[in-house]
Amino acid sequence: MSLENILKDWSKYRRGHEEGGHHDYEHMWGMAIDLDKCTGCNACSVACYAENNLAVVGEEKFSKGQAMHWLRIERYWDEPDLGENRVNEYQIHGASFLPMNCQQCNAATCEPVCPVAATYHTPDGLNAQVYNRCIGSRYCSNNCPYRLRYFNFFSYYEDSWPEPLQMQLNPDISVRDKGVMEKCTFCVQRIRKAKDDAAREQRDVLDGDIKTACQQSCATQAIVFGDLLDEDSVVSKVWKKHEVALGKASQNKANPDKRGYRVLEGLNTDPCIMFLERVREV
Amino acid sequence: MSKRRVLGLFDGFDAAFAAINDIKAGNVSGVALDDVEVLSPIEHPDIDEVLEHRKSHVPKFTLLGALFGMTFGFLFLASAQANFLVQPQGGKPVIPLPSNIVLTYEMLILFGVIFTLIAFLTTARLLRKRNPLYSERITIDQVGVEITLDESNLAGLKENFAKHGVLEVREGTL
Amino acid sequence: MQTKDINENLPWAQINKDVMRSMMNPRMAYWVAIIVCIAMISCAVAAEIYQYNVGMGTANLNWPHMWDLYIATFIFWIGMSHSGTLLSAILHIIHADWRKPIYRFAEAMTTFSLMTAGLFPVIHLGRMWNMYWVLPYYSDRGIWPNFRSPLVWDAFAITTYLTSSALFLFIGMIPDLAVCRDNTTGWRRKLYTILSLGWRGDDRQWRNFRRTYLLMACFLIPLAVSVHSIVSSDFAVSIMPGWHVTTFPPYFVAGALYSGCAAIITLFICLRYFFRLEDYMTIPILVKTAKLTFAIAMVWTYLNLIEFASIWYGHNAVDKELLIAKFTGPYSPYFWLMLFIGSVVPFTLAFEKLRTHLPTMLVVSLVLNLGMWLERWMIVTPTLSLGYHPFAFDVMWPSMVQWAIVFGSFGWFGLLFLIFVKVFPCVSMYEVKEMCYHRKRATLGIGHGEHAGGGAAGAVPASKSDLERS
Amino acid sequence: MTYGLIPEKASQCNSNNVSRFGMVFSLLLLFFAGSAYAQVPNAVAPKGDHDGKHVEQPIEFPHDIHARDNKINCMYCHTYARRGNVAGIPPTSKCMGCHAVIATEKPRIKQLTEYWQKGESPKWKKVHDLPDFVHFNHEKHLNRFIFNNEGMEVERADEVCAFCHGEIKEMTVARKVKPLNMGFCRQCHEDNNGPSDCWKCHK
Repeated sequence: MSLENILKDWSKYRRGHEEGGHHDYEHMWGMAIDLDKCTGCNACSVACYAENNLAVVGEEKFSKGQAMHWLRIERYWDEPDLGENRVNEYQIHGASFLPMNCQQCNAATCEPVCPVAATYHTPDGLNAQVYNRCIGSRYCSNNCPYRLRYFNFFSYYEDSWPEPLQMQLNPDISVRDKGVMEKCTFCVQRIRKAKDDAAREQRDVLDGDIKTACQQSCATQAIVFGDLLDEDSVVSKVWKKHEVALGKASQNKANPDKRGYRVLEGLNTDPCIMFLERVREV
Repeated sequence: MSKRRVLGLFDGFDAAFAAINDIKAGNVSGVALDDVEVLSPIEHPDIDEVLEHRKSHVPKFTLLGALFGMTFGFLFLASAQANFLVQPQGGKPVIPLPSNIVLTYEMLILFGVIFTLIAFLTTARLLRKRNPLYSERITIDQVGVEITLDESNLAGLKENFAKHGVLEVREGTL
Repeated sequence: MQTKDINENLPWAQINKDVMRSMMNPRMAYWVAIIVCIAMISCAVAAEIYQYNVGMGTANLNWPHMWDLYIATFIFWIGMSHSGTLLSAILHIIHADWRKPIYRFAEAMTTFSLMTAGLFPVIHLGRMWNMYWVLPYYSDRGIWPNFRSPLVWDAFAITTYLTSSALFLFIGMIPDLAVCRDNTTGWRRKLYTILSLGWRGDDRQWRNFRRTYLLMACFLIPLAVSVHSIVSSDFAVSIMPGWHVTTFPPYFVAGALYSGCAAIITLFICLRYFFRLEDYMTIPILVKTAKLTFAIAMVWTYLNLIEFASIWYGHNAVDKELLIAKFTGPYSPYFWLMLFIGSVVPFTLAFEKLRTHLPTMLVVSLVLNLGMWLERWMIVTPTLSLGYHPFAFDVMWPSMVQWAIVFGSFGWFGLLFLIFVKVFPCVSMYEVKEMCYHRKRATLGIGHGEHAGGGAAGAVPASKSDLERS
Repeated sequence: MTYGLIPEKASQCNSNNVSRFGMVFSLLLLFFAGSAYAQVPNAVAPKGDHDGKHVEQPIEFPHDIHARDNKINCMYCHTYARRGNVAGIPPTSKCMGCHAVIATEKPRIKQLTEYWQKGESPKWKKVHDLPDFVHFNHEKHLNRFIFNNEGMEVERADEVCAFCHGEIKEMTVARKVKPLNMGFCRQCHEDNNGPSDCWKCHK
């Protein structure tokens, strides 16, 4: 049976993602994050904690670097060149913020190194992490150039959700125990629910049906989420407007209106999150 | 006519080889070279010369094992990948050749080694009861010549052994 | 001073006696060593139990330092395992007969350091109770390991290597086990009777034995090279700067041989001293090993230099930054120490005076091993602390839990080795006999100086009857 | 109706036309009723058995009386099954809807009425308990095997339920008789072309 499979589908099994991959994608969930709109308020991060049963590790472990914030707001301080005679007395431009959650790369470097295939690519174009298959070798995290995978270094269940806080846990997503890798899932439980609803009503998933927790809580609506395969979705319009496309590793930087870029594109990981550069006052 | 088995212990290879060369020359009636076995504490490079190139069949098994390991290894990996549908990973094909080559190579060696071991155990006739004609001196420094022959030729053989300075002769039935 | 590798006139019965003596009647020091090893293991076991119950965080791992000493020490032990079998096989194939007195314990070292190394990937797993998921076995869940992952390659490679090197060690030992069988009583006799598989030394057995041994050696050379290349691909296959390095496979193999040779010297000196095997583990053999170590040290130095050079001229900003950080960053003292030990200390091996002085050699070999351990640490950790994404730059130091487990692994290796030397002959008796025999023939001008596997040797009739024995 | 033992077409035949052989055959099949599987069109039943322990419930609910004798559809009480992840336990009010008037004198009903009057619900214990990392969706499975399945009548829902829950209508208190492990699920998914994506069930 297996040999039959191999012979029959050999060419299909030999196709990489450049040639469309092994399966035809039903969806390709993608995001566009407008850094110009981002105020660094961390609401998205908090929403992510609440939605995805993220453990709160406490101050000590956080400062040790053992936190698990699927979506983290990275702060970078601009130090503009003010010319020779002007002293940078205060930071005119302030901080820049970069919300980083799993980039859902199409050629994800984390996937092929997992020894037990606990992480793989779904037909939705998502980079899946199967917690109950994970044995905690942590290779995926080491091989993620964005360092966006987090490991459960301890069992947090009792500390993080003491009675009766466990009632606030989201039943649609597992609570992870120690020794398991985890990461942003693009709120897969919401995607599944939207698809189930659509199936019940016998229609396709419409753009806007799915709102990720971070998107929902973003006060400035900096985050747009949707299906990149759907030409009419908001997210693919933004991608198109800024001339960012999957499989394309560099952008035309000459035009200041085209602000789109993907983080570390040169590594050819082909991420599904596009950022819009901050507009700077000069 | 009953068959007898005789073990002559010699003080070194030269004496033993001389005795065998005598047998080879036909000086001992009723004993052919095929009946001769040499027991020694080390492997002497000339044993094969003296005993006229008896063959070892181990390499054939090794080749077989290596070929089996290679084909089995690749087909095993590829069929597991073709049946396990969580394989789309990192944009790589479902059956990726580079990584399969690595494991196929390991399987080639593993099965080569295992087949070699099995071949060794069978062709060297290990894992059986040792025949009682055995001297512990052989694992120290003496060389034994073991011969299977008809009882009637016993006297001639002993004479030959004595001529080449045999230290001890042990007899046993087959 | 002794100039010959071995005294050719050593009576064969004496060889048996000397080696058997080393196996019998353990002295007080032996039991003390055993207890020390067990104490070291208990440290590791206690640390492991604590880590198992509380979580990997106790090892002071963090984001982004997901791997640390465990993987570094894993590579160290894998590397250590390389010299024994690989050198033994290579030297066997090229008929370098000076390997004969020292290869047995070197191969045992291979097997035991592999058994130690194999523990570390298991220890470092977050959920080690599921470690068997890495193995390809049929289950009704229809899931297989991911054959793309270098960690699965590791599992395959280590299994293959452990099987093959243990078999190589065992097969090479069969004639010696027969010697032990014939010279012991009680439980030892029973054990050796089983293990010697009915060996009686007839020509059929020897013929097939030689072929088997040679074929195994032929398999083991590419296997050993592939195993450490595969271990290096844990890093080289990844995308991270400092890991994604083309020269890693040869670099790892060189490093492996380097640390393995140093370990052979350490064990050589210990065994020679404690078991009074001066007749077998002679100074000329030590000098040969030292020369080999020196040569490999220079290969290692060269590979280091071209790695630095290619990164520097390759001008990849991230790689370059990491290289600079290795030399100047928080881990730089260890990096410099590693370079000093790995490239400067081996020059002691170039001096005849020093390399024949046993205490110096012991210290040097231990220091070299420390250097090689540092090398592995410097491969794993600096990359994790830097990488591509600036936000994730971090410095982290291992906790006592990690140190305890690393420390305990030496006890585990020591215990296995100590048991081995008292249960199995640590010098190959039959091969030392062969060595004496052939060297003597060479001295007397008959046949080959070395074992030639039944070549044209037979053309020369063996005429001197006192050849085999003195 | 002889549940699940006679192939779909035979069960639709006029009973006069059923041959003697057919009767003997179905009797034989009835004899092996324990091991017989439900006949759901366009579906392959999963294989495997499990010997689950008896679970002590606050009230020994007789599934056999309700589902077998009175032929009440499973989904009448487990009403969330068709529109949600979990099948659900009916509220006490649903029980009382009938038992306010039916069989009121029986001891178990009296017990139930007591709960009802106190305004409490019996603390039912979960029998078919999956690990927390498995997210089984009843709705999807019912859609596939009952509602979107040609030739399948809703009255025969119990045959579909029996795939995973066994012959509940032969039991009083439900007992776990199927392994409900991953091999059980996966085999059925493979036979019926269910999704093979891990993230369908594990997330």
